[in-house]
Amino acid sequence: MSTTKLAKEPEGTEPTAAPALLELRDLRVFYGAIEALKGVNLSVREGEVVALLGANGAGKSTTLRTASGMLSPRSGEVLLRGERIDGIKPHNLVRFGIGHVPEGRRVFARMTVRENLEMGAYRFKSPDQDEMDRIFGLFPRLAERSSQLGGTLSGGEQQMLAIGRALMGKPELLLLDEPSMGLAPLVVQQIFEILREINQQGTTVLLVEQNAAQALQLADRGYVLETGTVAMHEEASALLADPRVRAAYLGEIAE
Amino acid sequence: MSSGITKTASGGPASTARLRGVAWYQHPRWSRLTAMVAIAVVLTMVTGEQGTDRDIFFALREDFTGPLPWIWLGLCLLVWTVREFWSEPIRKVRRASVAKSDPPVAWVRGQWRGDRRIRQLVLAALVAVAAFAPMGLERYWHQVLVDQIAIYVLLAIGLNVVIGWAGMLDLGFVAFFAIGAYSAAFWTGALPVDPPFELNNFLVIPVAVLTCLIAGLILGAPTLRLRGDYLAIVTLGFHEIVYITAKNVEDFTGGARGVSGVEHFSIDMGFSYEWKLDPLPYYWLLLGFIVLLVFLFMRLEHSRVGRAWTAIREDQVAAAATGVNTVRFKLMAFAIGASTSGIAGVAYASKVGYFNPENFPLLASVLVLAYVIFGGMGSIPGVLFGAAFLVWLPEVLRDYVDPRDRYMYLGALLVIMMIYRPQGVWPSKRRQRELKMATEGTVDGDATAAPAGGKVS
Amino acid sequence: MSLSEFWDFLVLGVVLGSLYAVIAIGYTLVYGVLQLLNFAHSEVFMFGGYGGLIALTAWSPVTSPSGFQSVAYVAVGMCAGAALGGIAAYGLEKVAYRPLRRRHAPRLVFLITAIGASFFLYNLAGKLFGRNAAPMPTMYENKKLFSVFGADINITQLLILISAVVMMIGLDYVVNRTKLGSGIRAVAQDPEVASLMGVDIDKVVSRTFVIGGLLGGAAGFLFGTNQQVFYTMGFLPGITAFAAAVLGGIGNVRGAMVGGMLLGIVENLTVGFWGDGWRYVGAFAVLVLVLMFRPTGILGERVGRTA
Amino acid sequence: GGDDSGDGGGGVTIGYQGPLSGDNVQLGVNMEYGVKLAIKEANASGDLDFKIKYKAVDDQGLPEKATAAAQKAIDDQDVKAVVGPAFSGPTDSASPLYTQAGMATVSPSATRPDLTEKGYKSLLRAVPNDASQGAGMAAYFDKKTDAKKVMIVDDKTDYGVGLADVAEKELKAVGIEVTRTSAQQKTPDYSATAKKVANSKADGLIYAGYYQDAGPFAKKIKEAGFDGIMMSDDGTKDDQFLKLAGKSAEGWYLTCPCTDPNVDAKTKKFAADYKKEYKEAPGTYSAESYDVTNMIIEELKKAGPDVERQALADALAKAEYKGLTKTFSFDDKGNLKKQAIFLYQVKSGKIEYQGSIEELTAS
Amino acid sequence: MTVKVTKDETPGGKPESVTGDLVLETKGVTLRFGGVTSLDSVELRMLRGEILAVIGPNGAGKTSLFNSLTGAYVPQEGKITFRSGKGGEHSLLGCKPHVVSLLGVARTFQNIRLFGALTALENVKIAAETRLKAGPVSIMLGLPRARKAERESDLKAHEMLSYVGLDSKMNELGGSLSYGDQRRLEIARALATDPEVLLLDEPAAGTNPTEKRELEELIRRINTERGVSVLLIEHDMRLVMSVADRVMVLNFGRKIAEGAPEQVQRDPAVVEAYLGVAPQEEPAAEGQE
Ligand SMILES: Nc1ncnc2c1ncn2[C@@H]1O[C@H](COP(=O)(O)OP(=O)(O)OP(=O)(O)O)[C@@H](O)[C@H]1O
Ligand SMILES: Nc1ncnc2c1ncn2[C@@H]1O[C@H](COP(=O)(O)OP(=O)(O)OP(=O)(O)O)[C@@H](O)[C@H]1O
Ligand SMILES: [Mg+2]
Ligand SMILES: [Mg+2]
Repeated sequence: MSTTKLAKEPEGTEPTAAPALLELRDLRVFYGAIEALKGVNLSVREGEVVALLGANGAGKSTTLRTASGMLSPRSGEVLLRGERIDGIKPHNLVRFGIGHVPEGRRVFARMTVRENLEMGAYRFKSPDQDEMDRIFGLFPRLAERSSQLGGTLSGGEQQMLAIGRALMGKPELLLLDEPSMGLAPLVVQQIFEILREINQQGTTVLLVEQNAAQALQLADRGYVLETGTVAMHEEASALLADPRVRAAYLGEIAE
Repeated sequence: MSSGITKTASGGPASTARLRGVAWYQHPRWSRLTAMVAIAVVLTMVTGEQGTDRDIFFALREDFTGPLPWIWLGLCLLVWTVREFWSEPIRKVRRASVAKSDPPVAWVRGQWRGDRRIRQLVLAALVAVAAFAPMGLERYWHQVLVDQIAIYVLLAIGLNVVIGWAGMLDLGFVAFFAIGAYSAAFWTGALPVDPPFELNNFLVIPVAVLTCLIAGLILGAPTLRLRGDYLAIVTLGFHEIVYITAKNVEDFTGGARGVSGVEHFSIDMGFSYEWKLDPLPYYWLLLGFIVLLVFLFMRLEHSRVGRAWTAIREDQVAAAATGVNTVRFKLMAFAIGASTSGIAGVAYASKVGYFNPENFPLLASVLVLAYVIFGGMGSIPGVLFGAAFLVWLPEVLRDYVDPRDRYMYLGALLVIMMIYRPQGVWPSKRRQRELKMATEGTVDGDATAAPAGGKVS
Repeated sequence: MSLSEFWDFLVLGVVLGSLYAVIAIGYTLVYGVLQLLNFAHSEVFMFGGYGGLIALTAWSPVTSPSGFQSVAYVAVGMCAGAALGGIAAYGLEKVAYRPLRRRHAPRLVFLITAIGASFFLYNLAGKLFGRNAAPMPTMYENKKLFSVFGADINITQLLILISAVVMMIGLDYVVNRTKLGSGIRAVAQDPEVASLMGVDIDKVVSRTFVIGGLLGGAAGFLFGTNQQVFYTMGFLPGITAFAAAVLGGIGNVRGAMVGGMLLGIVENLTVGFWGDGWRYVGAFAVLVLVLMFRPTGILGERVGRTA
Repeated sequence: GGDDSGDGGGGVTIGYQGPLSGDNVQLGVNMEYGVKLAIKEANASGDLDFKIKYKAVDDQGLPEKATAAAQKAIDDQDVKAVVGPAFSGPTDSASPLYTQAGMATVSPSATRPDLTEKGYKSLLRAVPNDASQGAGMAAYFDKKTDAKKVMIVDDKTDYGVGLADVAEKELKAVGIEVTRTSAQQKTPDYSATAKKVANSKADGLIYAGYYQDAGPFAKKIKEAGFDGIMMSDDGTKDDQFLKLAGKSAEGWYLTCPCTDPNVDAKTKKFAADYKKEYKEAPGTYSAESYDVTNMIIEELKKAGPDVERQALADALAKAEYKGLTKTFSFDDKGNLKKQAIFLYQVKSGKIEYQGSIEELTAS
Repeated sequence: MTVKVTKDETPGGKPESVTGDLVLETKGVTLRFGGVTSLDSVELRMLRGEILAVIGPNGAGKTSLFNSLTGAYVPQEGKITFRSGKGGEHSLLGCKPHVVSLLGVARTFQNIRLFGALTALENVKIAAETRLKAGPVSIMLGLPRARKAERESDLKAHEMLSYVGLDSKMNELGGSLSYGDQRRLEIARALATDPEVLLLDEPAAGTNPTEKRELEELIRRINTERGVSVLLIEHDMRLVMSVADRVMVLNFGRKIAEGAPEQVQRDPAVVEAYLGVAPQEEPAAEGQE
């Protein structure tokens, strides 16, 4: 593990013992004039599952998009193992082991399932067949449909495909944006099980979810975003027990 | 870099720095310098000698052995130096002046928005200026105003309905112009075939509008289901078919030799007046048409029809599900555009008296499209300006550059303009919003306005 | 029209069609990745013609070349044409389209830029190389080689056919079998996600343009060899090839090949039956008819889900 | 052009209207150089007591641009007469304006027959119209060849179609079978049309159009194996044709209402001067434009610099001027009184003068 | 073509039959895409005034069913009958989408489809004026008819916006609204066409619990106050259980169960295909009021 630090470490940051796998420092991100993130601090340690909760428009997706290089922060830093990676284009960033499953699945509609998976391994010379078999093992439904076009899959299948595709790039850090959105309860359970399995096999996961209950059951730690800032940050179990969280994100009536 | 398992953020600091683009040689300044050199080379060719086919290397040799490339290189480097090293003071000065001039602009805008009567008054004044200002010009400009500017402005107003409002990419718009002109010729008895009865040119207008409407429906009905780009090619095909038919069916259209002797406009009701060779009366007539059409169309824009068009443009499926009869509204736009074009055709034929199929080349359709988008799709003032300006420009350029090169400058202007102001000179509010949303990536936009490719830069 | 004449025109149609197909690929590739009607592709084609002309003029071929010389001339001309076409396409993307892509401009704006670029380029070519047509220097004596069903085939025709087929096979391989090909297809479908997979969008787009430019340039050289080179030579073949791309299903590379071939044949049969005056009427009537029954072209893309 | 200098000051200006941009610019430039050369020589000769200026107005060869172009010439009070308009379409749309302004336009190249039937008082046509040329072509086929069947190919321009129509009528009148087809200008491939001609078993071919298309067409005709008599018109009679068609040009007959400035002994000097001035050989209509300009200068000399436009126009209509190419004098419609058509043939890579058709067919 | 259906006709072979005032009925609707059969003889019987939920695994054909009902897809086989409260029986099979909307069946989309560059008000106005008759000519001439139509649609649109609680945001652009607001705007737009039946495709997807509660309330109000029958696709079981009168379950394009929410929830076939586990915790007791 390369823990080399950049020569120019910005002043004012306290030295961290073992740098987190991913660290966001004081991140401010804009869409035009809209400030979507107003100074977000967040860290993900090796091997963890971290859940990121928040209302619509809180900036969860923006956080992930910044981490995977799709957006550049106006100020603040993104650090991967202590090295600054903000400003690196996403296609270069995948080499560093970041996989991003974007919001809304976004599979390649006119490619077959197999081609979609191969695209996930684009950064390698040729796709790793063992990895593909492992993914087909995780998602038997995809194996059945390996030559069907991505666009004709159902929502759940597309979600599986999107996750599988990201895994083909052998990421160390998997960013997932609302993987349970629009999925049948059964599939949601399956997906969370698969996520647990992936994590156990050594992939670190940063998970954005509306489905807070399940996300927190899976996660080690959780962050709650509110209008672009981190409002809470605790162990997952603590968040699960927090009355405010229960009211706002688990749908319990507070009274 | 592409080893199986990436346990290391490969490469270390140097490589991340390079990828982040912060190394000194990655400063955009250097690519701008290359661009400047390239621009100097292009400018040398643009302003250099006229080539000759007798010696294909003649122009290149002359251009690059003379002083021209050095002059341009010097100028470009100067611009680059100023931009890279002195831009801050300049920007400061500009910002100061902008800040100073803001309140009156805001005041004017407030007045404009606030009071309807002021708006009407200003518009009336503008029309008056448009009507009387040309009297001070040479007759040459009168001719240009009538035969080219006014006609193309009419065409642009019509195409704006089709593309700016309904969002349909129509590359065959000038076909309707041709149909209008041939209608005028037919009903005034200038074609080889005789009409059942001859009509006064003013009466030809409704007939031509009807003809264009029918032609528009015939073309539109089977094809409007097609998506944007498919529609473009079909309309282009329609144009070719009309154009070639006009050329080939000699017994009816006179073929390539064209039509001559179309009568001029005339009024014969109690008093009589005939528009003759003098261009000014034609100008007033056409100005009348333009003002009338603009007035009518402006009402459409913010009505139910205009909204339905916007809806179709943005999301056809959703529009249909909301109860908008998409085919009907598209046909309506198509027909309105076609009729406007037809009116222009009648006016044109009556003014020049002689025309042939070469007056309606595909290029004309493309040009009108460029005028509309240059001015600002969907915005009437923009379209008026775009057409007038771009038709006028080659005419003045004639006096300053080799006339053979005029369209080269026009092309360059279009490219530069679109890069720096993609929304057009005077965009419509709705279109501007769409553009803004597309830029920020919140809206997918529609068949014709969707962002093209790469959302990531 | 007798059967033998039918064969005559069919063979001519196949030759012309194969050229259209090669140009149409340029349109379709660019459309595929950017959803952009690259109007200026016809100028890329024109520059291909001039590329060949310039190279061969500079080399000033001897009047009656030997067989070996002929082959060398053709090879040099073709490479020069392709190279200039590729350069033109690359420059076009870089100057006219990339800035707009950065701004996510709507597609119509791209169209107008393309039109403007097209105006600029062909007028610039006219200015640099003169506005008269120029013949391609003689590279070989255009002899009749053999005949099929009574239709004669000469060297130029064979050259066109073979080069077109080779280019198409090569391209099909690149698009469907190579990594660049999957990059192109991924960018075509969802550029943002493609970049998350590690595809460098700019590079892919650039290369797509260059590939289209190489093919278009080579086709320009072949066109020039068949007839002559002039600064507006791109316009009509450009329009037809564009129609061919749409006919086959725009964005679909094999569709472009089918469409080009079909239009070439239809055009020539139209000329055979009714005369050249109706050439494009035949072609466009077929286009309109096909689109009415198959709104996304012959091999058109699959329509996505509506809701 | 950079020589536009219509800046008032009571001078005398001769205008020129023709295509100086657009697709047909080469023909326009041929004429412009002829006009400019004549003016330049007149000014240099010293037998004028005033200077003549030159003003070019560009109509791109398009009717819709012609009105504005004409107006530009008319607006300039110094312009006394205009050489042009070059093409028939623009002539048709501009002539009403010139007629109204009383300004003479002497066209060295507008050949459409019906132009002079419309009562444009201003228009003098210094070139035989297509009717004469078509008739000349027919006469040659009739008298000098034993062709039974002739195929006529036009280029779908008003010029080509007009000429082809006349030729067809005249050929039929002398009992020769005629088939017609057309090949659009700039068509991407002439092979099919050429094949059609070859398959037609005709033993004569007339191509009515311009050299830019005649060049490749000639190539394709040869490739298709056509071996009849091939003939084209004044639009083709240009060195460019030889260049474009290469060896395939060999044997083509070309008719033209013009004498060849490069060949005719009288005009050798003109050709040399022209070449010296403009670095290229005089092209189609260069000599005619030169002649017409000189004719105008001649009348100006007689009438003096203060002559009214109308007066000059009247004088020109009645004038008789012996130029390099022919003697110019007009009938009351503005047509040339004597309309001679000359025949040329491409022989060993040169356009060789054969003589006037009238003389050739008389024998 | 219209289908004559006698009310007491029971669909052959079905375990239960719904009788009553049917507003929407399909018989043997089958929709195929190439080799994929997304709907396989689907029988839907919807009573006037009820809230019927359609659930099922992803790809079961729920959205396809909506698309078939609203004319976006044309099924290869089957009959779709809509009985308007104003009288009249219409076959919706192969009907154009806008005709379906005019007949009184409105819908929302699984992926929000608003007119992003139009304001919220304009979005709704478009729907409100589809029944109005002012043509382009009367608009261009500014005839009273056109002005009246404009006023009417304005009124209607305001009403709808305040009904869904968006009146304060009526001048904001559709595309700039928050996700939950966009969902509500889509509903307002659908309501403005004066539907008798409203089809909602996963209206709660991607919304948070608070918004879900508001949505639940809105659906109930639409159903009771406006008397609109609601057909609802939703994966959020809590919402379905609390709001639906009846539930229909699709799997692989076939109906596998239908009935009251509690009953369906315990159906082993449904548990196996869709829910994964039978409900342990008590669901919100009664779906109605
Ligand atoms: N492309 C964009 N252009 C402009 N504003 C945007 C864009 N994307 C997001 N925003 C704004 O940025 C803020 C944060 O958005 P983001 O998508 O990160 O939220 P989110 O927490 O992921 O919400 P959701 O649960 O709806 O996915 C919101 O206010 C949103 O309106
Ligand atoms: N246009 C189409 N072309 C091909 N197949 C289609 C099309 N539309 C739907 N399908 C197929 O029909 C089946 C049903 O899809 P549908 O969208 O109706 O599912 P759904 O029940 O709405 O799923 P979800 O809950 O994920 O939205 C799927 O297998 C899908 O792939
Ligand atoms: Mg999000
Ligand atoms: Mg669905």
